[in-house]
Amino acid sequence: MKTTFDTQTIELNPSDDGYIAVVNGKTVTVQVIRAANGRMDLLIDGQRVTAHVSSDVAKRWVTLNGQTLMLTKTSGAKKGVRHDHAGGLIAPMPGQIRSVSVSVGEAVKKGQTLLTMEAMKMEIRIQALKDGVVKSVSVTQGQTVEREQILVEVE
Amino acid sequence: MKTTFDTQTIELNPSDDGYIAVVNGKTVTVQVIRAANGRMDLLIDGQRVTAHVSSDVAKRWVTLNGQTLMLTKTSGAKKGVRHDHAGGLIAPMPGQIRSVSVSVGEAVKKGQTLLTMEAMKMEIRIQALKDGVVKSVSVTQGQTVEREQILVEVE
Amino acid sequence: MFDKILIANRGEIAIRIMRACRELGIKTVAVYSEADRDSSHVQFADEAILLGDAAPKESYLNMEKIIRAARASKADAIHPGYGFLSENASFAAATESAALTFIGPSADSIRAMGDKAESKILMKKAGVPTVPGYEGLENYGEFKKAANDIGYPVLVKAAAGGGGKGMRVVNAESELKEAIELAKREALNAFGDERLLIEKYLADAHHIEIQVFGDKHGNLVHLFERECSVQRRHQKIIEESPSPLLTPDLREQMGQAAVNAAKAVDYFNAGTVEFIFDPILSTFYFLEMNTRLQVEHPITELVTGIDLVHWQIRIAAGEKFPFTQSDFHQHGHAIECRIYAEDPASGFLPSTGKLLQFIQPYGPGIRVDSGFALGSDVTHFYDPLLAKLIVHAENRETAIRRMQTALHDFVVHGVVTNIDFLQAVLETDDFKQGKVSTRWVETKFGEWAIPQPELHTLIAAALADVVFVGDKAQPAVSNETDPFNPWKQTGNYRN
Amino acid sequence: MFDKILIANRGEIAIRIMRACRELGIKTVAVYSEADRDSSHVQFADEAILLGDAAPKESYLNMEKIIRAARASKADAIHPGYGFLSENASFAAATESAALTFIGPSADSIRAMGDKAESKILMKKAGVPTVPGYEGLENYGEFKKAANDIGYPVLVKAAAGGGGKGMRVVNAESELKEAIELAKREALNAFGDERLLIEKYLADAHHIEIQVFGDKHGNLVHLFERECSVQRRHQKIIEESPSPLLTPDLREQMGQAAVNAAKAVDYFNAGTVEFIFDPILSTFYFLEMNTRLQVEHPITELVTGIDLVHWQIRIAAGEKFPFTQSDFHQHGHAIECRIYAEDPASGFLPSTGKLLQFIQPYGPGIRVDSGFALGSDVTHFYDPLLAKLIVHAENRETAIRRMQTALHDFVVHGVVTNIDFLQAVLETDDFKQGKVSTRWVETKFGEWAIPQPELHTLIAAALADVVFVGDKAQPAVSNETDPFNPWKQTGNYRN
Repeated sequence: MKTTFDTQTIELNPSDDGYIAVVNGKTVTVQVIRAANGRMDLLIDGQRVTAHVSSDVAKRWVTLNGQTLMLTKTSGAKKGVRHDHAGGLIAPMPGQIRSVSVSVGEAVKKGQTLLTMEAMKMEIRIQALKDGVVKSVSVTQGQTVEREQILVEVE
Repeated sequence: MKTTFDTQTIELNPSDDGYIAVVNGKTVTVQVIRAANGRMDLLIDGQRVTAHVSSDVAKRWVTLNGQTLMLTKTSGAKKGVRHDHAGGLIAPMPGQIRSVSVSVGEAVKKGQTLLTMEAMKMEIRIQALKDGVVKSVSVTQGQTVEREQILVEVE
Repeated sequence: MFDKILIANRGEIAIRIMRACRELGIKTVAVYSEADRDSSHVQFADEAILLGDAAPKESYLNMEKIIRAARASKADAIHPGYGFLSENASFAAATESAALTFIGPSADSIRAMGDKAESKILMKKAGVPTVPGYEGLENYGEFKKAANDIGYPVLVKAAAGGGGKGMRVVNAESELKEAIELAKREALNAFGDERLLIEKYLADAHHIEIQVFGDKHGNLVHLFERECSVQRRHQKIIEESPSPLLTPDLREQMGQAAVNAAKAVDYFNAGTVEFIFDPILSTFYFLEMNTRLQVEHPITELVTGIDLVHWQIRIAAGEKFPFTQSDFHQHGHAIECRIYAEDPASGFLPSTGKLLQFIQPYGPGIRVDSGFALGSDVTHFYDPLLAKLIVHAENRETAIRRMQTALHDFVVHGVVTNIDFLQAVLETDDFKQGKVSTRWVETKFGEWAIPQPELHTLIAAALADVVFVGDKAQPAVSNETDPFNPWKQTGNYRN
Repeated sequence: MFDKILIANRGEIAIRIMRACRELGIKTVAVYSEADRDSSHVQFADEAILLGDAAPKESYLNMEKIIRAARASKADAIHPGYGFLSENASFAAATESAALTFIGPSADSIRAMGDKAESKILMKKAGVPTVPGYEGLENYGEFKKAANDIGYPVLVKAAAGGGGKGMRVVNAESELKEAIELAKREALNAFGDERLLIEKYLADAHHIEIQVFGDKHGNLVHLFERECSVQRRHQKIIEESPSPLLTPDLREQMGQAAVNAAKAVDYFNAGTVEFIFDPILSTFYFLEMNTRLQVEHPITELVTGIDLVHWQIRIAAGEKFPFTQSDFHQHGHAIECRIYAEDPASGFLPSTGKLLQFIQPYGPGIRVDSGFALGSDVTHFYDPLLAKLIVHAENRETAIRRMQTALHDFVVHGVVTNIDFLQAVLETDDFKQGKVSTRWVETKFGEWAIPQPELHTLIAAALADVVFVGDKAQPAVSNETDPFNPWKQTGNYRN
């Protein structure tokens, strides 16, 4: 079976005592010594390594040799989160809307602050990416928003 | 349902938001805040406490407020381990037989060392509990023994 | 001594204070918001009282509710921790009015140091060096003249300020007018007070602070410095003690200046005098005084060998501080790294989620002050500090190596952290040579990206799709040989 | 400096040494027996080599296999840890013959200190106080005269001895003859050498030892004392530094005596000179020298601020020890508790099993040197030391409190431990006053039993039968109201 990470593809084929991994034409033997409690002890080309693995609905986390990767599921992602936000400005993280400076129909300039939100003691400014007209404002002051929730649309 | 610990009996009855425990005629309310990963957070008479719990085939372990209890299952214990060792001297722990000083038919005195075993860098002497005659010797020097395995019988 | 203390805070500092209470035989009361029902600090306390909604003003910033909780639980004293109400003079006063002890300085000391303009005037009087500049200017003409006197670049900042709000760097006279107007407006919005200071802007300065400690009987000492120049968004991420920059002479001068500063406001309990340090001229200027326990207090504890929180409590209970200045020496070298739930590759944007793995490093010379555990929720309501990783070793070089191995062993899943970024900072020659100024992170790491994953990590990631790893991890087990794979790396650590 | 070190040991000490190697940028090779395939030290190392069967002579005591493993893995040096081959002069010599560095003293130093009779003669020559007594006696008449000279009670012990073997206390002349014969026979069996010493028996003595440290260039210092009088079965369970008994004068005298002892055998690397201390007369006598790293070395590290294992490695690589005696001072107070898998209520009988919970305490001033983790097997083949819990605080009182809270937080399921017993010791007035002699545990705790369980604990135990606690714990879930319950307490912690 194949797994693709950005530009790299890992092919894993079962073998007698584990797996043969093919990466960029290179062949590597992989043995699973044990896997339990979110931890895998592996022998990769004879070298013993430990990986910590966990996952939730949308993401998987892997740590090995001090480096942590966060992998995002490309299919089966959480419903209700829109990724196709052309013209729509989304919340970069969960937080609370502190102020809304524009209303529907208003002309805005590229870089103009449309609204501010607050999260974890930080103020985040949501600015227009281009000149245009506000098509919709989906939030009000004081409202709590989720990550990637659409806040404002500019056309 | 009732649980008996030595001399004390705990009666647990389900209630609206948890349990009512009856201990020595005293009534105590118990709420389970959460229980996961071998850990229970409880409200006992309004006081928040944390218990760590685990178990294997024959034992259960409970830690609360720095105190650990080991509870032993009275039924369904591991097969092959004899508990009725009248006259038989059993290994107090797993280890290796270092020396056997007696043979079948030999008369022994109370307190006489019958054999020695070694475990965790410690020498353990198995001594006669009474005057008598050796009925059986079940082990030889160098042999590895399990906990509660019968070593010698004296009649 | 107190029987019971309410800790008006959350996260690692609440737990750290509760640990000290336990060691002193004092019962603890936690307070919490709806968002923190299952938080570690609630579990750690002897009692816990719900304050209200997640929003700080309904919970951790609500003086009335907190004092009510203290009285309801029959606590004798309140420890405010850092942040929240810790530097609120009214809260200190209200606590004392409710016949409770405020574990910190007097309300008067807090008030005197809270106003940047007033405190600067006080400091000048006390002979503490301050950044060349002016307070109390009324109109643009006065500001223009002041700026010319000082020489550009200058900094205009709110007199009532804090946290970088109402602050503007001005590089030339042409920018001055607009900067003043913007700063005034921000200051008015943030603090209800539009007064501004103007002073020399020191671009490549270091941030060095001195810990002071005093009792209610007039004894006051300093506990040496902390070098806190590694900052992002004006917030410290790595601190160390001793500073690699200071000579014994300078240390003594700064220590004495800090003691003078604290004495000028009749200070007692723990406090920190922050200085701007110019490494070229070896000069230092008073910046502000933090009238509370500092996030980075553990490095001072390790280097001096005393427990600051123990002594905060004992001093507050009226004990005499039994040490004098000559009892203190710096032993070895300590470094603290702040482990934040944030994404350094996306402008340090905070990250939220449930902790799916949380494995803390341990071993000789390693201390972790942590506020989270496996299964904890990291919410957007509060500061994204997950833990403080602190090491102590006999010298700076060994301390750095120890920190590197400890960071290597720290596993956090469920939120993005700055662990990789901290490693990158520790590996630079600039850091190793102690040359990091407060603007260094911004300059050096403007376009930082997570290093490419190693081959072994990629293989483990692919394997995790076919091997059941059990318990904590529940990957969608797929044994089919379907070439389509639902997992795709969209960038390490990239949301 | 070395590139790669093989650690010829297991458990906590192997991991502690590997941590030091990592911090020095040195690769590590673990060796292990069949019983240790999944042990923590194997997982921690960069490489691991199987030695053979579980029995120590097939694995950790097998010189040939270990040296072969070191050569096969291209290691430069071997660290022996403590126990096993650490005080085996032949192993040190064989290591060096194989062109590997032995991280420890020279084979000659080990040999000279290995023989109790010879080393005692050496010490007398070097002016180190020794227990009044005689060596080299040939017949009963000579022993009888010697015993009368010394005065009863006397101790006869094997010249080649160690670990309490071939040792007898003699209270009166009537017991002497039999005691000599028994001791000779035991000595011959255990060491192949029946030579005996006779010396004054000090009943209520303290065990105080001095850490020494030297390089290969003739520099040698002492690093103060460790008080190790809390013992069961002649094995230490609690150690502390400084000793509550020593005055600065005595400390200096004992330190100097230890340095003289070490110099007499041209000592380098880490070593410990053990003394018997008579608290009534304030006199001390050389007992023996341990020519290796000691189990309880961490308390010295915390009090002096240097990392002994780092320096063992650096010294072995030929570096000069950069410190002199005047560089060292004692800072604060450190205590170590040894967490053993053993049942104090059953004569400290070791306990074996799989660890079902293993939650280590952490926090300011707490260090855990551990060799086990959740899921580890504790087998009967090796020492039952699970972990060393070490605390550091500014004074003894605070250190004791800190240890008590840390022990409270240490959760171990799957084997019986001595945690409750350690708590009981810490709570005694004798311990608090520092009055514990080496026979104190035996006298005070002869019939010790675990305290009765608290009500809350019993309720939790009953609840665990009906509540699914998930993951680690898999109780037989029984929702039926059957009054028969399969769980019965047969005694807390009783097998």
